[in-house]
Amino acid sequence: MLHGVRRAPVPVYLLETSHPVRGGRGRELRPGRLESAVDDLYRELILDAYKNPRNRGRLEEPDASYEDENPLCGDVIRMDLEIRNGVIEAAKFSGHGCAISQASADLILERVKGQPVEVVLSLSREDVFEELGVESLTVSRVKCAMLPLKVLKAAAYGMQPSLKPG
Amino acid sequence: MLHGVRRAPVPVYLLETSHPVRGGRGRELRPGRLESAVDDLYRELILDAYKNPRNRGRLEEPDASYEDENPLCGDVIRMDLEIRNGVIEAAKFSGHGCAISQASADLILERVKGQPVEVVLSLSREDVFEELGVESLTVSRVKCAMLPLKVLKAAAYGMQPSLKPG
Amino acid sequence: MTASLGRPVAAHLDTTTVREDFPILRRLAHGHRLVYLDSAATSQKPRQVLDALRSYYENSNANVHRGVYLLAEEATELYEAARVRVARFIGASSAEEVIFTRNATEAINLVAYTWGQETIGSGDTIAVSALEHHSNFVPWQVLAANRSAQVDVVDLTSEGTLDLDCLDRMLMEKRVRLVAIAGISNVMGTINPLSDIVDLAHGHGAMVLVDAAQMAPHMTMDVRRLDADFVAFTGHKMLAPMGIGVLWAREQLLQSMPPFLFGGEMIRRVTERETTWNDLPWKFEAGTPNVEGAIGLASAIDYLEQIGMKQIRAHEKALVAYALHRLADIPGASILGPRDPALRGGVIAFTVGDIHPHDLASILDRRHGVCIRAGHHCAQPLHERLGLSASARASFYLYNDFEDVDVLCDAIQTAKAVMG
Amino acid sequence: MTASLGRPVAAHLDTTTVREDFPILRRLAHGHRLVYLDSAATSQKPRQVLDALRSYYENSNANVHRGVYLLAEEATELYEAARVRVARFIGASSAEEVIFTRNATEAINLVAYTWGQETIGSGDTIAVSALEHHSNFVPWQVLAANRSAQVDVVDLTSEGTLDLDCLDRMLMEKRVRLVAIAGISNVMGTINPLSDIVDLAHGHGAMVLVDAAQMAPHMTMDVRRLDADFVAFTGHKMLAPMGIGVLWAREQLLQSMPPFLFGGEMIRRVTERETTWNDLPWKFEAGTPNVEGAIGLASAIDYLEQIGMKQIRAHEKALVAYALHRLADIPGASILGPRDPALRGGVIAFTVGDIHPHDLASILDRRHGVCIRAGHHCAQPLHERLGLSASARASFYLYNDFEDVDVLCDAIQTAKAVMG
Ligand SMILES: Cc1ncc(COP(=O)(O)O)c(C=O)c1O
Ligand SMILES: Cc1ncc(COP(=O)(O)O)c(C=O)c1O
Ligand code: FES
Ligand code: FES
Repeated sequence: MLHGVRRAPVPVYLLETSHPVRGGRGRELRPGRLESAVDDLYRELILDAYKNPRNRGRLEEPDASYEDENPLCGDVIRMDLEIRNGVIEAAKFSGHGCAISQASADLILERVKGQPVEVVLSLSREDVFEELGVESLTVSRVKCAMLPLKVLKAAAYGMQPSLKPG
Repeated sequence: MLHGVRRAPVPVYLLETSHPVRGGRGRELRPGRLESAVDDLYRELILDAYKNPRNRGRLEEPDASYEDENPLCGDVIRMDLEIRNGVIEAAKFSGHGCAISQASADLILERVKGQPVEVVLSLSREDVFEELGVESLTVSRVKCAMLPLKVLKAAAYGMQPSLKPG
Repeated sequence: MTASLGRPVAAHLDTTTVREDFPILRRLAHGHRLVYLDSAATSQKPRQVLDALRSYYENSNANVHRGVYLLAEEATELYEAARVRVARFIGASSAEEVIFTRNATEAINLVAYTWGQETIGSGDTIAVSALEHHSNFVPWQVLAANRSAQVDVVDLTSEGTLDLDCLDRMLMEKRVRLVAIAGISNVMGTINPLSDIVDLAHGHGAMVLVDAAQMAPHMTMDVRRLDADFVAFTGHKMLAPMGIGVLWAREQLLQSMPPFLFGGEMIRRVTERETTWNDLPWKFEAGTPNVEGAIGLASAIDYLEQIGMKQIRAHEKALVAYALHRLADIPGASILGPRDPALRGGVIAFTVGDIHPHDLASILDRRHGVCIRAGHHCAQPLHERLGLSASARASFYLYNDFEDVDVLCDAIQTAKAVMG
Repeated sequence: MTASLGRPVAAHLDTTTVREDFPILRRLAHGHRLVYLDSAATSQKPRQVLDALRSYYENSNANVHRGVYLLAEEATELYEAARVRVARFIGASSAEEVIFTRNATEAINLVAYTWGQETIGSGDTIAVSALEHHSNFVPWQVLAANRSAQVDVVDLTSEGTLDLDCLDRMLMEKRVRLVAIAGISNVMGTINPLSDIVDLAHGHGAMVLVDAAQMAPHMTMDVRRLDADFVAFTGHKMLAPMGIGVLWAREQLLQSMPPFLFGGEMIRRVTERETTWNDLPWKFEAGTPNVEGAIGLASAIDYLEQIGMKQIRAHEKALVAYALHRLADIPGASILGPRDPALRGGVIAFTVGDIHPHDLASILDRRHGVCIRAGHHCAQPLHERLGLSASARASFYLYNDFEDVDVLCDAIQTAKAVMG
C-alpha cells in the first residue's frame, strides 16, 4: 500500500483558485476590501504553529506519501501518513515554506490525526481558514495556505484509488 | 540615353518625410494646428490643375521615364521627359491618383518645362507647396503632393548618373 | 424610413445620453460638429472607461502576480477579474481560455506561430475568405510558405457574401487544416454564416479561426454556441484602450499548444538546463501584461452590456438601413456588399463616381467635420478582386445617430459639387 | 550619512514636489503612509502622464496611418512624434530605429524570432550572464534548442559583478554569435560594464543585445555611444503606462531582418500570391499599435528629462548608499550584490536571517505599508547559483525619499520581532 512520492497530475490548488465564470457578476473590487487595519495574519495562532510545530518530521514507513510544490514560490511540502483500518494513526509534514504554509500544514494534521481517511476528502478551503483563524486570504497567500491540504488530499487519494478527484 | 521605366531604389518621398531626430525638441502638437476653418486645399488652383491638366499624357520617345507608387494608397505616377542640350524640352505625366497628386504633377511640370535639368534637382518640398498654393499639408497628403517631384527627380537623376541623391 | 418621411428617430437606444459619455464628440473639427464614422478602424472611449484607467493608476497600480503587498494583490485581482469579465462576455467555459494579447493581429499570429507551426505540413491547405483583413491573411500566407503548404481563397458571390459551395469543394478536394474567416467583413460589412462554415469545416476535419475584430464590438457572441476553435478580437474597436486584444480557444486545445513568447510570467521553473511552462492562461502571456488594458476592456464590456448588445445591434442596423437608403438617392454613389441590412454589420464601403476616395475623405473632413476612411482598409486582395484600388468607408457605432447619416450625405453632395 | 548623523536630506532632487505629482502616493495601505519600494517591478505614474493619456482619448483618438481626416492626422502625428521623442531620449540616429513593442520581453522575443532564427545555427553559442531576467534568458534557451545551438552562462565574481575573464574565454573557445546581457541586474543591482562587454564581443564578431529594462528608467543611455546591436526596454518601469516597450537597433540591421508579426500596417502590398513589407519602423509593427502607450511613454520621458536623468541617478545612488548603510546595522540582514553604491542601480535584494521573504514582505506591508517584492524576481537561475529559493527586494525611484528607507528598516525590525 506504499505510494511513492509523486507529483500531482492536476494541481488541486488550481482548481480551488480558478476563476469561476458562470453565476453572478464576479467579485467587484471594493477599495479597501483587501486591507486590514490590524494584522490578522501574523498572530499568535499561526506564529505558534509555525514556531512550535507538533507534526513536523518524517515517518519511517509511511503507508502513503505525497509531495508537491507551490509554483508561485517554489516551496515544497511533503506529507507522510500511517493508516490503520482506514484511520490516520500518524501523520507528519516536511519541506520548506513560509509561516502560512507551515502553520497550515501543522494545524491541518492536528485536525485529521486519529480521524478516518474520508475526513480528509471532505476538508475545504473554509476548514483551512478556520484552522488558521482567518476570515479570508489574498490571492497569493491563499496558495500558501492551501498547499498542505492539497498535498494531504493527494496522499489520501493515493490510499483510495477509486476516490479520484472529480 | 533612354532610361526604361523602373522603380526607385530609395523612395525619395520617404527621405523627405522621415522624422528628423537631431536638433530641437521636435514639433509639439498644438491643438488645432492641423485645423483650418476654411478649406484651403480643395480650391481653385488645385482643382483647376486637376480638372484641366496641361501636361497630362505620354511622350512618344522620351529621353527619360520614371514611375513610382505612393505606398499609402497604391497610386502611381509616371513622368516622361524629352531633353535637348540639358534642357527639358517636353514633359508629360500619366498614372492615377487623387487631386492633390495630379495637380502637383501638372503644376510642377509647368514649372520645369523649358528649364535646365539641374533645376529639377534643386526643387524642394517648399517649391511644391508654393506651386499648390498651400502653406502646409498634413502627413498623409504631403505624400500625395510629393510623389510627382520624387518621380521627376528620379527621372532627372537617370539623365545624370553622376548626380545620385546624397 | 424614407427621406420623404424625414429622419427616423433612434428607437433602440438613447443616443443623446450615450453621446454625453464620449468627451471627444464635443470637439469641433474644422469648425464643425464632429461626425465620427470610422469606428471600424477604432472606437471612441466613454468617460467610464477613462475613469477606470485613471482610478487604476491612482489607486492600485503594481505589477501583477507574485507580489504579496496590498497594491500587487489589488492589481492582480483587477487583472484576473477583467479576464473573468471577458470570459463571461463571450460565453467562455472558464477564464483560463481567455488569453490577453496586444490586439487581434497578435492573437492570430500567436495561433500561426504555435498551433500553425506544429500542425500545418507540406501539402496542407489553409482556407481564407476573399474578404479577409490583412491580419487574417498575411500570417497564413507566410505560414503556408514556410511549411510548403498553400493558402486557398474562398470566393464571394456577386452579392458579396461567402460562396459556401466554393468552400465545400475546397474542403472536399484539398487537405484543409484550417478555415480562417472574419465574423464580419470590415469592408463589405458582410456578416458571414459562421455556423454553416463551422459545420462544413468540422465535417471535413478542418479547424476554424474566427477573426471577430468587427463582430465582438457589435453583436452578442457566444464562443461555445459558435463552436469555432479559435476566436480573436481587439479591445480598441469596442470602447477599450489601445494595446489589448483577446485570443479565445478551448482549454484542451490551448493546453496542447506550445508557448509563443518566452520570458517572465509564462514560466513554471527556469533552470540553466531547461524550462517548464506556467499553467493557462499565463503560459501565453510573457512579460508584464497590459493590466491597464485588461481593466479598460472589462470596463468597456460593462458599458456595452449596460446599453445591451442587442440594442446596439438593432441601432446599427437601423442606421445602416437609413444610410443605404439615403446613399441610394445620390447619383454616382455605389455601395459594396449586400443590400440587405440584416446581412451586414455597421460598415458601408462605397465609391462616388470617379472621385478619388482620398479626395472624398478630405473634403468630407474639411468641409463638414465628417471622419470616414479611404483606401483599401487593409483588405487589398478584396479590392483587387473588386477591381478597385481604394474605396471610401463609413462605419457606425452606438454613439452615431441619424443626423450623422444626414451630414454624411450632405457632405458627399458637397464633394460632388467641388470635384464635379 | 550615518545613522548617528541622522537621516540625510535629498540633495539631488526635491522629493516633496516630485511626490505631489504621483497621486497614488497619497493613499494609505493598511492605515499607513504608502512606502512604495517596488519600482523595479513597475513604476508609479505621475499625473502629467495620466493627463496626456486622457487628453489623447478626449481630443485626438483615431487609428493611425492611412487616415486623412483631422483626428487620424493628429493621432498619427502624436504617435510618430512619440517615436521621435524616444529616439532622442536614447540617442538613436533616426526615429526609424525605434520599434514600439508591448514590453521588453516582446522586444527580445522579436529579435530571437527574426534575427535569431536566421542567424543562429547548429553549434553556435549564445552567451548570457548568470544574472539575467527570464525574459532575457528563456527566449535564447528556446532558440538554442530549436537551432541545435547552446546557451552558455557567464559566471559572476564573488562581488556579484560579471566575470569578464569567463566571457573572454567563452568568446575565444566557442562560436559565440550573441551576448545577451542586462544593463542593470534587477536582483543584484549590478551595473554591468557594457562598453567592455561590447568591445570584447565585437572583437570576436559576436553581436550584443542589451536588456535595458532596469537601465533606461534610471540613467542616461546613449545607444550610439553604447554601440550595442540591440537594446530593449519597457515603458511601465519608467513612468509610462503598461503595454508599451521599445526595441532599438541600427537601421541597416533592422532592414536586414525579416518581419516578426504579420498583418495590417506592416505590409507594403498584399496580393493573393505574395506580400511585400512596409518600410521601417512599421515593418515590425503589425496591427493597430498602442498609440496611447507611445504617447504616454513620450510624456513620461518629458517628465524624466525635466527632472534630469543625472539628478535621478544621483538621488538613487544616495538612497542606496543610505539603505546599504542602515541595513548593515540590522543583525541577520544580508545583502546580495556589490557593496559599492557606484556599482549598482536603485535595487537592493536581501534576506533577513531565516525569515521567509514572503513572510517578510507580508509583514512589512501589513504592519508598515511598505511594498517590497519577495521571490526569485524572474531570475531563478541566479537564485539557484546563490543557493537561495527566494529573496526580498526593495527598489527605489525618483519619488522615494530617505524616510522611506527608515520606514523600511523599522519594518524589518518589526518583522524580526514578530518572527523571532
Ligand atoms: C532586467 C529585466 N529585464 C526584462 C524585464 C521584463 O520587462 P517586461 O516584463 O516589461 O517585458 C524586467 C522586468 O520585469 C527586468 O527587470
Ligand atoms: C476584420 C478585422 N480583422 C482584424 C483587424 C485587426 O485588428 P488590430 O489592428 O486591432 O489587430 C481589424 C481591424 O483593423 C479588422 O477590421
Ligand atoms: S511563500 Fe512559499 S508557501 Fe508561502
Ligand atoms: S491618395 Fe494616392 S496619391 Fe493621393
